[in-house]
Amino acid sequence: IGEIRRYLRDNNSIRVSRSMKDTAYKALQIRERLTSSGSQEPTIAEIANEIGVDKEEIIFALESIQEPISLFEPIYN
Amino acid sequence: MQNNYVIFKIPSLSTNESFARAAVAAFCANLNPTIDEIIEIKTAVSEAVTNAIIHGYENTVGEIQIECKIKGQLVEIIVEDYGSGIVNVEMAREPLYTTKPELERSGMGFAVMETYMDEVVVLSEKDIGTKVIMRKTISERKK
Amino acid sequence: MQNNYVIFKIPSLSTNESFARAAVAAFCANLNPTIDEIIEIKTAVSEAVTNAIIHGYENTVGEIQIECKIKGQLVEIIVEDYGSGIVNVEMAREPLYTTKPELERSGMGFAVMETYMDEVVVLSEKDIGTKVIMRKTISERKK
Ligand SMILES: Nc1ncnc2c1ncn2[C@@H]1O[C@H](COP(=O)(O)OP(=O)(O)O)[C@@H](O)[C@H]1O
Ligand SMILES: Nc1ncnc2c1ncn2[C@@H]1O[C@H](COP(=O)(O)OP(=O)(O)O)[C@@H](O)[C@H]1O
Ligand SMILES: [Mg+2]
Ligand SMILES: [Mg+2]
Repeated sequence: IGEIRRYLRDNNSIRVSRSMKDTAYKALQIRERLTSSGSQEPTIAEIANEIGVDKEEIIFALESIQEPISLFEPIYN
Repeated sequence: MQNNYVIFKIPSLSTNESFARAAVAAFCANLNPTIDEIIEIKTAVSEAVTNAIIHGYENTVGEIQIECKIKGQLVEIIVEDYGSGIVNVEMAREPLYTTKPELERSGMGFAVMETYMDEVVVLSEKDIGTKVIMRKTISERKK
Repeated sequence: MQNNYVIFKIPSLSTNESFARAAVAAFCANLNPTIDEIIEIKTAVSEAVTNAIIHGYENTVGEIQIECKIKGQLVEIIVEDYGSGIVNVEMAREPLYTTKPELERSGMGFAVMETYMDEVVVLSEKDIGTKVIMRKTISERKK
């Protein structure tokens, strides 16, 4: 546990909101790269695998870069 | 792929809308969706949750229950509130129909849910609450 | 920052462990924790959820309830199962104590929870279930 704590302390000052945004941008870059090279659109599992995080994390990370939907705005496309 | 479910309850605070839609989408991650399918699920859930917050619990804060059931590639999402209820569901579901024009509501929430989900069922009773059931099949993808 | 909570119920499938910790972490993200603090919370939740799955519901699948309450900068997480229960909680909490050495369990789950959270309370009764209550205060940061 001491080893785990020492490893963790290296990340001390970075806020999770920042790291979530980073994960989200990486995910979008990977999707862009795989789609433009002619392959089928990648799945969340493929992206998560490439970044090395749980697939649920990718989804919460993508949420963190989404503009909050205003309750006072029409939302449809 | 096993049957699975999650039921979660949160207070109807607008700050929880983002968490609720992301949590449902994250639970669906096991079905191996694309980012587009994730966005579709989040948008539909958002509409239902927003409705519970601003219409169901209009001037108050109450509990919203969201249930997500997975059977194979089928996901069923139920968003439930115990608030004001809808008097005339058929009319409420009509595109552009809104009881809050002063909030610049578009009246398109149900239309959006119907666009992004394969099936939408709305059960409601005045002063008892509203239950929105949405289903979507996520296509299988090669691993 | 408002008081807020979420309560989830999920079946005790190991596939739900990653969902549970990601969801709790996302809910706590509003408190603006550091990466360390989030990893600590996720690890503690993981230990409690794993225990519910492999000990609480050893040869079966049952429901796990996870509650996350936020009051200011304080987070309280409760992981509850309705399974086998712990006969001697004090003994179970001792580091290295495990009833499953054949699974190469380290017996360190409670030690990890106590290291990463500020307070851990374990309530349990044989054949009724187990409730693990963990609290942590997230430090405020300059805005
Ligand atoms: N959960 C709910 N509780 C009470 N009324 C609701 C609920 N959801 C929808 N409604 C009613 O149905 C109408 C249409 O909803 P919707 O299509 O989402 O449009 P909007 O939210 O923009 O008004 C609302 O204006 C409201 O009167
Ligand atoms: N939810 C639970 N239900 C039943 N027994 C439990 C539960 N959580 C912990 N225990 C008991 O406490 C012991 C110690 O748990 P822990 O410190 O996590 O070590 P480990 O899981 O590696 O055995 C377990 O071996 C088990 O006997
Ligand atoms: Mg609406
Ligand atoms: Mg353990």
